[in-house]
Amino acid sequence: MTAEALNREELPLLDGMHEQYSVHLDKFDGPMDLLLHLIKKNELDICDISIAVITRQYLDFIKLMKDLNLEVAGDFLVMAATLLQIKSRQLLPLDDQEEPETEESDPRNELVRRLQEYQLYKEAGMLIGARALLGREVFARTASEPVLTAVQNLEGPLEVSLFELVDAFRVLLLRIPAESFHDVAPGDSLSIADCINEILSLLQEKDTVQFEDLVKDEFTRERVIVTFLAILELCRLKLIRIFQGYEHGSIWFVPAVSSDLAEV
Amino acid sequence: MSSELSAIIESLIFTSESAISTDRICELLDEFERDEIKSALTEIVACFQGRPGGFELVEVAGGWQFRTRPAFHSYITRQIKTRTSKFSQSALETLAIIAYRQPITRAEVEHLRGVDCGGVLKSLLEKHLVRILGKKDIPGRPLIYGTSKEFLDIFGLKDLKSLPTLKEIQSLDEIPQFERQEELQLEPEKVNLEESQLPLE
Amino acid sequence: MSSELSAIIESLIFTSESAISTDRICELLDEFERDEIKSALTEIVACFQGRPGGFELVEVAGGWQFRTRPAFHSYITRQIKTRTSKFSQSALETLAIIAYRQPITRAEVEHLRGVDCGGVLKSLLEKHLVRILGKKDIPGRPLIYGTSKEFLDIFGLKDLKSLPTLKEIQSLDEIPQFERQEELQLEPEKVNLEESQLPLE
Repeated sequence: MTAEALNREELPLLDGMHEQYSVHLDKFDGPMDLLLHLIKKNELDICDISIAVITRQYLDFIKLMKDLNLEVAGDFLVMAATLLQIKSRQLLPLDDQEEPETEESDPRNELVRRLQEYQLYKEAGMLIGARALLGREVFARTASEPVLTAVQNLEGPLEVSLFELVDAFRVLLLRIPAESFHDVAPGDSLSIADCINEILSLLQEKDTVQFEDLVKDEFTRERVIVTFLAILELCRLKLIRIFQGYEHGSIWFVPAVSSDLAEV
Repeated sequence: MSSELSAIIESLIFTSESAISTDRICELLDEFERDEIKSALTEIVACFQGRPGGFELVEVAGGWQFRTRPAFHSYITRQIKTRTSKFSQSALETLAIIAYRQPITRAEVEHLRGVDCGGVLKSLLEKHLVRILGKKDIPGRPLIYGTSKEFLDIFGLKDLKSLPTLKEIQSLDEIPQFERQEELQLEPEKVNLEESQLPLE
Repeated sequence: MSSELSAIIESLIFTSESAISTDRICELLDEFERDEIKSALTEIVACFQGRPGGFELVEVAGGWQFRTRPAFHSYITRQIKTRTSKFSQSALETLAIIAYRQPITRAEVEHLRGVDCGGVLKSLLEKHLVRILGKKDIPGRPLIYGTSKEFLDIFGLKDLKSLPTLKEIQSLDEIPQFERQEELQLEPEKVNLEESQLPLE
């Protein structure tokens, strides 16, 4: 759908500004940025903005975003509400008891202060971004002489950030299945004895069992470790014999007492 | 380069993995006086500034490092890929706010910028430009953020005091603003708007 | 250093990861003649030989490289021996588990990480980041571990309560509202915003 055709009629106010908006739509870095743009475009003084003009154009912009089928972020709506609130306060007749509008009671003040501060940081950001950056315009030596790296030490001061610590924990938790994580208390853990009994009963039904068969229903780290320990224990007790076809291949085991495979 | 001490310091800076601080140089060369070391450093800086070579000695993030001159970056990038991509406006704004207002909470950054900053903050944390300083002693104990050593390092700043002062920025901006003021001409429009197009009516 | 070409070549050698050959330099700087480049290289070598600095330009294994002068070897090794140590991923993980799950036994840490942690634990204990809190009242009476005061110091934390919670880090991951703006909204509704959707009305 071409939004432009639709909007020409509906938004006479935006006529002529249309292309400019279409181009800059995604360039506004939030409601403050948009407000600053509107103030600049209308050649207003940031300290004495006409709320009526700004509010009107701000709302038109949001409407345009809707018309262009762009989702309007909540942040933009919050600002719209703020603008309307200021505007309504300006329009309401003052109570008799209330003092006439002074500098302090001007409802625009808070917004003006925020805008001024935002403008400062926006410009500071541009200044910082214009610097020659390490790794972009400026480079340090990248050579890593093997002699230097060979000598590793563990005595020097440590360099690590708190975020790295938390992130390490977060990544770790992602790696571990949730259920095994909640099983930290040793009392709740799967016991090796239970696992031994399970394996022994399985071996009564089948002559050979593959390691994978034992863990396939419950493939958690804990289960694998406990099963493995159980197998080692069974082997130590000479109750089973372990086979592996090739390096890193599947591990098979058979009852040590099984008659037909006893000689293998 | 006249003194041997300067040469020794040069070799230390040259082989250091990252910028090396004056304190650290003094610690490593404890047979020399701090004053001697400081004047040797000044000597090296002057020496490299005096010859228009490919690199120079600069003080960044509280330490000394040899860095190439920005002028030659187009030649260097023929050889190595640039690692740092351009920062987005939102990343720079957020960084500026954190740099000037630290320690600061996420809510304070968002109030100033008027938008959610979670994603930007996360990516700044991941790039190690911003770090978590701890928690603020107010209800909810929100995390407080500040800039890191890497921030100074990457942006080539000696310390936080080397940031352009906000007042400088303000004064740069004052002139055009003043000019704009005189060109005000919104009266007819204003009346019209208030009468006919108020959303609240 | 007289010519700009020398400075450009210097910056290339300086940022090269290993020795860079004359051929490679000629290839990268194809707007210059080979002869020009060769004489610029001679110029740089002479320049660094002329000043008794900490490093010089040498031709090794068919390429050019800045290297420290052998005379300063003993100073450079002082630095390497005391270089800051970076945390290994396993140390970081183990420390994180202990920090967030203390008091905790070695078996519990190993259960979570899925690998033996004896070596890592020992080195964390040696660095005084982790300490033994006592023995757990279960069969075998295993040692229980927790973080130390040094741990708080290194991470700049006031107390353990100042550790960021996982939820706080994860909340940064949520899609910022503003970024969603670019997504297309598919429903055909074109309601007048001013009339129906402003929170104020």
